[in-house]
Amino acid sequence: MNLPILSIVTFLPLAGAVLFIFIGRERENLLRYLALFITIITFIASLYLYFNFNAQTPEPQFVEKSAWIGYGINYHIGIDGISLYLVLLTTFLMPIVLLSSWTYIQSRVKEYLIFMLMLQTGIIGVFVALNLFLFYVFWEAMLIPMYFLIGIWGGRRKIYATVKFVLFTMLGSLLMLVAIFYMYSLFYKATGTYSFNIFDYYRMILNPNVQIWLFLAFALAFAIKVPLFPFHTWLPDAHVEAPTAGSVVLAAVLLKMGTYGFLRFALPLFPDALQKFLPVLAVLCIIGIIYGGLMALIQKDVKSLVAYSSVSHMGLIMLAVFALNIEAVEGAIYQMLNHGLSTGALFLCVGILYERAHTRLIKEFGGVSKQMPVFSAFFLICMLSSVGLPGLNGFVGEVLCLYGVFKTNTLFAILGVTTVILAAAYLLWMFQRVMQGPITNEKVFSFKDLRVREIVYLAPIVVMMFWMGIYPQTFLRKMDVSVTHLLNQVKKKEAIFTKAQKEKETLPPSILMESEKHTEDTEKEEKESR
Amino acid sequence: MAHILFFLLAIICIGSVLGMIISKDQAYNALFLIVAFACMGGLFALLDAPFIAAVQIIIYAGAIMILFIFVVMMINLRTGIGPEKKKWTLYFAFLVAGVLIIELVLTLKGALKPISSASMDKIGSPTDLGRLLFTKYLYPFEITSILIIAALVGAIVLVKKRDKE
Amino acid sequence: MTEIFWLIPFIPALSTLILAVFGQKLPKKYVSFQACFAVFASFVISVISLIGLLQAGHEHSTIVKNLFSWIHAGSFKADLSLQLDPLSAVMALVVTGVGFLIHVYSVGYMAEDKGYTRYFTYMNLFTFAMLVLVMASNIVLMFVGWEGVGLCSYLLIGFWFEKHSAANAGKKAFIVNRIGDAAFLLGIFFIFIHIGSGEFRAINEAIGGGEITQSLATLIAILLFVGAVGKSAQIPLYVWLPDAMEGPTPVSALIHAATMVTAGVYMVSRMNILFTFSISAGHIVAVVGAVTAVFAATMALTQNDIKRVLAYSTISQIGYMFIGCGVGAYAAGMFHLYTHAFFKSLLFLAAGSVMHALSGELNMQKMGGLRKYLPLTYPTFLIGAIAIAGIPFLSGFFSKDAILTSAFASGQYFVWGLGIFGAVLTAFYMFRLIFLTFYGKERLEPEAKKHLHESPPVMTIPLVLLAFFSVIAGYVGLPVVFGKKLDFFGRFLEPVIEHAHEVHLTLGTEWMLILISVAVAVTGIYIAWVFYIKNPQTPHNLVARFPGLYKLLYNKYYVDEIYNTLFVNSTIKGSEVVYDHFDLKVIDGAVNGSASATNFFGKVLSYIQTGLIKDYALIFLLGAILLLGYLLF
Amino acid sequence: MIPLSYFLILSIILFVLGAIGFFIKRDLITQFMTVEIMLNAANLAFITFAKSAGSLDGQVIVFFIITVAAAEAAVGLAIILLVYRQKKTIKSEDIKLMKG
Amino acid sequence: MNSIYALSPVLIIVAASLLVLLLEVFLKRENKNYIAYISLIFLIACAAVCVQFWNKVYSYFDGNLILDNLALFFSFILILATFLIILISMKYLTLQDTNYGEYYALLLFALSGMIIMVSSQDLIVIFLGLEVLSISSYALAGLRRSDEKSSEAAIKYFLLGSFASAFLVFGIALLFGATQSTSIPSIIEYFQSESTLSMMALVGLGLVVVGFGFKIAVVPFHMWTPDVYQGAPTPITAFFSVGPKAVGFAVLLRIFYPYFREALQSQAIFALLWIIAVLTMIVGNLIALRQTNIKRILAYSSIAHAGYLMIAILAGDNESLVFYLTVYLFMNIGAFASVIALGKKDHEYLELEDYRGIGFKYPWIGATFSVFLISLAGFPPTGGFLAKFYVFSAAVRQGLVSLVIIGVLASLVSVFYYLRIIIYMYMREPSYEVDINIDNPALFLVLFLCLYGVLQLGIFPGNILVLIKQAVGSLPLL
Repeated sequence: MNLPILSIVTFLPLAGAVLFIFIGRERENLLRYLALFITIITFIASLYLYFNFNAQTPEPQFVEKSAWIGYGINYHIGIDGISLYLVLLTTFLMPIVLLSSWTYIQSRVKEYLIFMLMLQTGIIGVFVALNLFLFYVFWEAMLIPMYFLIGIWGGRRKIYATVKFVLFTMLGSLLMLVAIFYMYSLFYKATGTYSFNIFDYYRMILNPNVQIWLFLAFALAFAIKVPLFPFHTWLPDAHVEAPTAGSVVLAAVLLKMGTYGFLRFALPLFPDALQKFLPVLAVLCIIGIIYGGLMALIQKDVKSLVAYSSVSHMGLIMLAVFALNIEAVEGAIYQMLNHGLSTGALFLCVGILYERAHTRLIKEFGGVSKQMPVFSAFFLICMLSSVGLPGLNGFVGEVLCLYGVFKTNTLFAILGVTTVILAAAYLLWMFQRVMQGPITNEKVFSFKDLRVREIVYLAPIVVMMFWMGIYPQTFLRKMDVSVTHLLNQVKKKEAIFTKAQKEKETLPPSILMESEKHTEDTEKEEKESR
Repeated sequence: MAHILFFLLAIICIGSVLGMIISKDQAYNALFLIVAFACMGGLFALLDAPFIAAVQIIIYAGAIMILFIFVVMMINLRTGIGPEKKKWTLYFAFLVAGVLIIELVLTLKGALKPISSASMDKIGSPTDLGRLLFTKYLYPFEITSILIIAALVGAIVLVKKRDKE
Repeated sequence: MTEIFWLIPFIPALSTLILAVFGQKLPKKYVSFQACFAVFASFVISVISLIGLLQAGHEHSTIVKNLFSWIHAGSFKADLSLQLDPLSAVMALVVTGVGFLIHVYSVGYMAEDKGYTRYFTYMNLFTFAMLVLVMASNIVLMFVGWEGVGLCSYLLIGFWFEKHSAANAGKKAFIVNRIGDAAFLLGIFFIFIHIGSGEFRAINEAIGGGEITQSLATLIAILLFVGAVGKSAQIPLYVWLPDAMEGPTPVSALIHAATMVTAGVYMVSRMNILFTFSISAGHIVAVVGAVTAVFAATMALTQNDIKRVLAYSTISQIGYMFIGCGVGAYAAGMFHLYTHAFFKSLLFLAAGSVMHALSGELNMQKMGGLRKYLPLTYPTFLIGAIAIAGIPFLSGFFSKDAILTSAFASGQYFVWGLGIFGAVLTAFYMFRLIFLTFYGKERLEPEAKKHLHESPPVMTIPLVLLAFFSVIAGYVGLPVVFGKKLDFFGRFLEPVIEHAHEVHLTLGTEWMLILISVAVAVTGIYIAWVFYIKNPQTPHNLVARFPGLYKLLYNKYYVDEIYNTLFVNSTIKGSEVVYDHFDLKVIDGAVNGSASATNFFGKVLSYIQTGLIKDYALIFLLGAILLLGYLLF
Repeated sequence: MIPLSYFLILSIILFVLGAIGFFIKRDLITQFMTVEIMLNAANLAFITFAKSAGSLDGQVIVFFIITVAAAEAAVGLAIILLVYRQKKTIKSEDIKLMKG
Repeated sequence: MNSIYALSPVLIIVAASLLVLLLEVFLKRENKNYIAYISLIFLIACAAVCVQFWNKVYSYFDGNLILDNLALFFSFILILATFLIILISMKYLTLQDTNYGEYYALLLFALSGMIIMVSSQDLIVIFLGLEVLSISSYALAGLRRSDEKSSEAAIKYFLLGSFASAFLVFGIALLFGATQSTSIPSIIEYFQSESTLSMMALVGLGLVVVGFGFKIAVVPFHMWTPDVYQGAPTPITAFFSVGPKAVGFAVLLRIFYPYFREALQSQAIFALLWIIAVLTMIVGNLIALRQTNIKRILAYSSIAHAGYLMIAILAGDNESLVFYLTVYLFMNIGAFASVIALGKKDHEYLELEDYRGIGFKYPWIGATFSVFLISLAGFPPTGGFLAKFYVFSAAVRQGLVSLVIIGVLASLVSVFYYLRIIIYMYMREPSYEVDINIDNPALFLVLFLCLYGVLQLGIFPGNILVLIKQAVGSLPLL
C-alpha cells in the first residue's frame, strides 16, 4: 500500500485548518459544513486503518518513517493494537463534537473550527508517534488549541481554568522532557548514536537507580494528564469552564493520552522503577476511585459532577494498567474507549441541557424528562453505560479491569469494586434531581425536545455503546497480541536486568540488549554523525 | 627623587579625585578632574611614556575638559549638587570601596615580571609608537575613525535644533 | 423441537427494540397486542421445550446453545450461551406464564396512562432480562440478566417519575441492589480465578471434583448470597422492596412478587452444589431466610397500606424459600417459588383491582365491606389469601409444608420454629387484610364511593386464571406422605438439584408436621377473625397496652431512618466537608498557592528595579565584587 | 627606581574611587567624570604593564582608550544636554520615569 | 587576497552610512524613505560580499580581523537583523516623528561595530567595535527627542554603559598584564599552559565577563535593560534585544568555547557562569510576571532568554547557541514588529490593557504575534521550542541536569506571562476603541518573514543547521 494513509489521517484536519484561513469568516455555514466534511473524511480514512489492521503481529503497522531533522529526530509514525482504537475514538468523536457545537458556537466560528481541527491533528499525532521527539511535539502542540478553545469560548472563569490547565500540564511535560533528554544522552553514551526511536529505547535496560528518576518524571507528566488523585484539581475547572465540545474532547480523548503514555512509555521503559512505585500508584488510584466518586456525589454543577466521575473512572483504568496482566490491560484499553464514549456522551447531554437552560446547576432543573422524553432516553442510556450496566460498553471494560486487578491483588479489587456502587449512586441521584420529580423551575416548561441534529450526533454514540457492550470481540480481538507483547516486554526487561545485576554489582547507567542489533535508522544516524 | 615625584603626583591625583567626589559645584569638579588628569600625565611620563603623557595632557586636559566646562556652563546650575548625604549609603560606599580595593590588590601578587632593562631607553619614543600604530595596530586605528564619526553624528543628531522645534 | 428454546428470551427483546424505536408512532392497541403476544410466544416455546425435556428424560436433560463468544480476554472467557434444563425450564415457564397474564392485566390497568407505550417497552425488556437471567449457561451472563432486571425494576418503580417518592424508590432499589451486585461480582471473580470458567456445568464439576477448599467455597457462596440478599430483599438489604410499591401494581405483581425478587432463590438453587458443599454457607442462608421470614411478617402486621402489607409478605415468603435452600431442600425452595409466583401475583393483581375500583385508594382503614361491590375480585383475593396462609389443598400449603418438613428433617429446629411462627403471622396479617378490606362496615371516602365498580374483564380474567393456578399448582408436588412418586416436581428437578439431606422421617412425624402447620394457619386466621370481626376493639386495646411495641412495628423498626443517618447522610455530609476543606483548600490551595507564591517573588524582585541610576550601579558593583570574590577565594 | 606595583595599586585605588564616585555622586556630569577617572586608571595600568613587559603595545592601547574616552565624552555630554533640556535638571534622582 | 577586500564588509556598511549622512542633507523630509531603501541595498550588497568568504578562513592584521565562518554567520544574522529593523522603522519614524536620516546612519554604524566585533580575535579591536556599537546605541536610544522616556533611556544606557566598559577595559588591562597580549588565542593558551594561573588573569577574565555581561544583560548586570528597552524607540528596542546580545554571545563563544573544551566545569569561572545563568533565568522570568507594559515584558523576557543562552555556553555546545540566537532573532524582532504594528500617529499602544480584543479586531497581527509569543514560550512546532530543545539536550548530555531542570521550570513560569498577552488579545473584551495605522507594507513583510523564519526553523531547520555546523566548525579547538 503506497498511500501514506496514517499521515493522511493525522494531517488532514490540519490541512483543513490551513485551508480555512483563506475562507471568509462571514461564510459561517460553509465553514461548518466543510469542517464536518473534513472530519468525516478523516473518520472514513481511519476506518481503513481498522479494516486493514493485521491483528496477528505486535509490530506497529502502517509505519511511515523518513529522516527529518537529524540527531535521531525522524518522522516515524505507526499504530499497533493499542493506539489503533484511540485513533479511531478520536476520529469518531470529532464530527460528533462539531455537530454538537453547531449552534452553540455563534461567535468566531472560523477560529473555533480552526482550533478544533488543529486539536484533532495534535491528538492523533500523540497516538501515532513512534519517535519520542515527535511524540513530545504533538503532546505539547496539542495544548495550544485547547488553551484557546477553553479560553475564548469558555465560561465565566475561563481564563483561570485555561491557564491552570496549560501550566499544570506543562509542569509535568517539561520534567518529562528533561527525562527524555537524559535517556537520549544515555543512549548516545551507550551506542554513540543519536536516537529518539522508542524501539531503540525499549532495547535499553536502565539501572534501577536511574530508572527511578526517569520514571518519576514520566509518571508525573502522565499522572497529571490522567489525572491521578492529587493532581486532579485542574480537571473540574477545565471541564466546567470549557465549551461543551471542549469538555467532550478533553474527557474523551485528552485524558487517554495520560493512560496511553503509561502504557507506551512508562511501563516498558522503566519496569523496575514501576515495580518499586506500584504500591504507591495503586493506592493513589484507589483513593482516586473512591475520592472521585464521593466528590462527584455532592457536586452542585452537573459538569463538575461528570468531571469528578471521570477522575474516579480514570482511577480504575490506571489501577488496571498497573495490574500488569492481560485481562487488566485489555480491560483498561477497552475502558478508555468506554469512558471516551460514555463520559463524552454525558457531556454532550449536559451541553444540550445547557443550551436550553443556560445553567448547569442541578437545583435549577427537575422533571425535565416530562418535557424531553426522547432526550431523557438518550441521557439514561449514556448514564447507564457510565454506570457500567451489562449489555452496555461500560460493563465489559469494568469487569475486565476489576478482574485483572483481582488477579494481582484481591484487596485492591475489593476496594475498586466500590466504584460499581458509587457510580450508580452519584449518577442516578443526579439523574433523579435533573430529569425526574415534579417540575420546579418554570423555565423547564419552555424546553424543546431534541432536534434532529442532536439525535443525529447522539445516536451513533448510543449504537456504539450497545455494540461494544454486546459484541466486544470486534475490538478485543485486535488488541490481544499487542498487549501480550507489551507485557512480555516489561517482564523480559526485568529478567535481563536482574541477570545483569547478578553478574556485576556495580552497574552502568544503561545496558543495551545484546539480543537485537541496531534498527536501521540508528545506523543511518551513525552515517550522519560521521 | 622619582619616589617623591611619584608620591606627590599620586597624592594630588587621589586628592583631586576625592575633591571631585565631595564638592558640589560641577565647575570645580571639572577643574579637579583636569588636575587629576594632569597628574596622570606626569605619572605616564614617569613610566617612560612621554608621548602618551603629552597626548593625555593635550586631549584630556585640553579638549575633553573644555567640553565638560562648556556643558557645565550651558547648564549652569545655581545650586550645585553634592554627593549622597544618607549615612548608610556612604558607609556602604566605603565598605564596597574597601572590599574592591582589597580584592584587586590581592590579584597583584606575583603578577609583575622584572623589567627587561634592554628595552628601557627605546621604549616610548613617538617614532616607534607611530610605526606600531600604522603597522600592527592599523586596523584598530582605522576603527577609531569610525568611532569618532559615529560619536560626532550621535552628538549632533541629539542636540542640534530641528527646524520644527 | 426443543432446539429453538434459545428464542425464548429474544422474542421479547425484539419486541422491546421495536417498541423503543417506533413505539411513539404506533397505535396503543397494536402496542399492547405486540407486547402481550411476544410474551405469549415465548411462553408457548417454553412449554414446548418443557415437554421436550420431559420426553428427553434425565440423561440428556441439559441443552446448551452457544450463540457467540462475548468477552474473551486472557483467561476471562464469557460466552453468550443459553442453557435449558429443568430448573431454567420451570423458571422460564413461570416468568412467561405469569408474565403473560400480568401483561394482559396491564392492558386494562394502564389503559389511561400517558406512558402506555413506555410501560410495555419496559415490561418486555424486563421479561427479556429475566429470561436471560434464568437461561444463562454461565454466571457472567446470568449477572447480565441479574443487573438487567435490576434496571427494569428501577425504570418501572420510577415509572411515574414526576412523583418524588417514585423516583426516590427507584433510585433506592437500584443502589441497594448494586451493593449486592458488587459482592456478586467479587464472587464471580473468585470463581474465575479458582475454577477458571463461569460455565455452570464446569463449576459444578469442579466443586464435585473437589477442586476448591471448603473455606473458599464458603467465601464464594457467601459473596453470591449477598448478591441474592440484595436482589431478593432479605435482611439487611430488604429496605428497597416496600418502597418499590410506588410502581404500578402489575409491576409489583410481576417483578416484586412473582419473578425478579425470587431470582436470588433461583441463583442459589442454580449453584446448589456449591451451597451444599460448604455447609456453613447453607446454615447462613437458612438462618437469614428464617429471620427475614419472621421479621418481615411482624412488620406486615401493622401496615395499613394494602400493597405494603403484600410487599412485606413477599419478603417473608422469600425468606421461606431461602429456608428451603438453606436446609438443602432446593426442590422445596423452588417449589415454593413456583407456587408463590401464582398466589402472590394473584394477590397483587387483586389488590390492584381493588385500588382500581377505589380510584387509587391504598389505605385499608378507608375500605371495608367491599365484598358486595367486587364480586370477582373478592373471591380471587380470598383464594390467594387462603393459599398463602397455608390451608391444605391449595398450592401454598404444599410448598410451605415441604419447606418446613425438610427444615425439621435437617434438624435445624430453631429455623423450623421460626418458620412455624412466621406461618402464624402470615395467616394473621393476610386475613387482617381480607377482613379490613372486604368485611366490616364501609369506611370509604364518599368521593371514592361514587364510582365504585368492578374492574373490566381484561383485568378480571387474569385474576380468575391465576386463582385457578393458585389452587391447583400445588398438586405437581405432593408431600412424600402421599408416596414418593407423586412428587413430580422434585423428581423433575433431580438432574440439576442434588439431594443433600434425604428426608428420612417416619410417616408419623410427617403427619404431625402437616397437622402442626395446618393448626398454626387456622390459629392465625382465628386470631385475625377475633381481632377484626368479632370485637374490633381488640387492636386498639392492644395498641393502648403496648404503645412502644406498636410504634416500633408501625415504623418498621426505624430501619430506614437508621440506614439514612448511618450511611446516606453521613456519606454526603462527610464528602461535603472533604470537598470544602480538603479538595478546595488543601489540594487546590497548594496549586494556587504555588502560583501566587511565584507571583509574590516576582513582586519582591521588581522592587529592586528602582529606576535610579545609582542603585543600578550599586547592584552592578555588588555583582562585580561577589564575582571577583568568588574567583579569588 | 619605583616598584611598578605602586603604580598598579594607585591605578586600582583610582579605579575604585571612580566606581564609588559614580555610585555616590548625584549629578549626571560628575558621574560621567568619575567614569573618565576609571578609564584613566585603566590607562595607568596599561602603561605600567607596558613598562613591565618592556613593549609598546600597552601604550598604543592607551592611545585608543583615550580616543574612546573622547568619543564617549562627546555623545555623553550631548545626551546630558538633551536630558537637561527636557527635564531642566541633571540630578540623577529625578530620572526615574521608568521603574519596576 | 588583499586585506582591503577583506575589509569590504565593514567598509560597505560605513560607506553606506556616510552616503546616508550626505543624502540626509539634500533630501526633503517627505522622501526620507529613499535613505532607507539605499541602506537596504547596501546591506544586501554587504551580505553578498560576505558570501564570498564562506568556508575559507582568512586572517588579516595578524588576527585582528578574521573572517571565519562563525564571523560570517554572525555577520549574516546581524545584517539580517538590521535589514528587518530598517524595514520596521520606516513607517514608525514618520508616525513617531523621529524621521532623521542620521537614524539610519547610526544604525549602520552600530552594525559596522558589531561586524567588527564578531570578526576579530583581539580584545582591543573587540572593545573598539563595542564602543562603536555602544556610542551609536546611546544616540539611537535617545533619538525620540519629543519623548522624555527616550532621553531617560539614553542617559541610563549611556552612564551605565560607559561604567561597564570601564570595567571591561580594566579587565582587559589585567589580562594584558598577565599575558602580555590582548588576542584571545594567546590568552586561552596562557590559561591552559599556566599550571597555577595568576589571580590577575582570572580576575581580568572575570571583569571581561562583567563587561560583556552588561551587553548581553545577564543578572546582576541587567538592571539597565527594562528601562532602556521601554524608553528607546521600539524598532531600536528590537535592535538592542537582538544585535548586541548576539554579538556579546559571539564574543563569549570565542572566549569560552575553546576554554571550556579543555578543563570543563572544574573551573571556578564555570561555577560563576552557572550561578549567573540560574539567576538570570529566575529573575528575568519572575519580574516579567508583574509587568503591564509590553516592552518591559519583552525586556525581561530577553533577560530570561540570555539565561537560557548561558546554559548553551556552559554546555560548551556552540551549535545550539548559534541556533538559539538565530531563532531568537526571528521571534523577537517579530514580536516587536507586532508591537509596532499597533501604533498610530504620535501614539503607540504599549499597555496590556490596550491589547484587549486585538486578536479579533486585527486577526493577522494577533495571529502572528501569538505565534511569536508561543515560540518565545517554547511551544512546538515553533523555532523557539527547537532552540530550547537543542540547548537543554546539549546541557543534559554534558550532565548539567540540575541546571536544565531549573531552566525548564523557569520557562514554565515564562509561559504564564507570554500566554497572558494572548489572554488579553483573545479572551478579554475590549474596554475602549483601539485604532491603528494599517497601511504599512514593509512592516507586514517583516511580520511575514519572521513568521516564516520561526516556523521554518521549528519544522524544517535542516539547512540552517548545516550552515551552523560549518560555522562553528571553524572555531579553533586548542
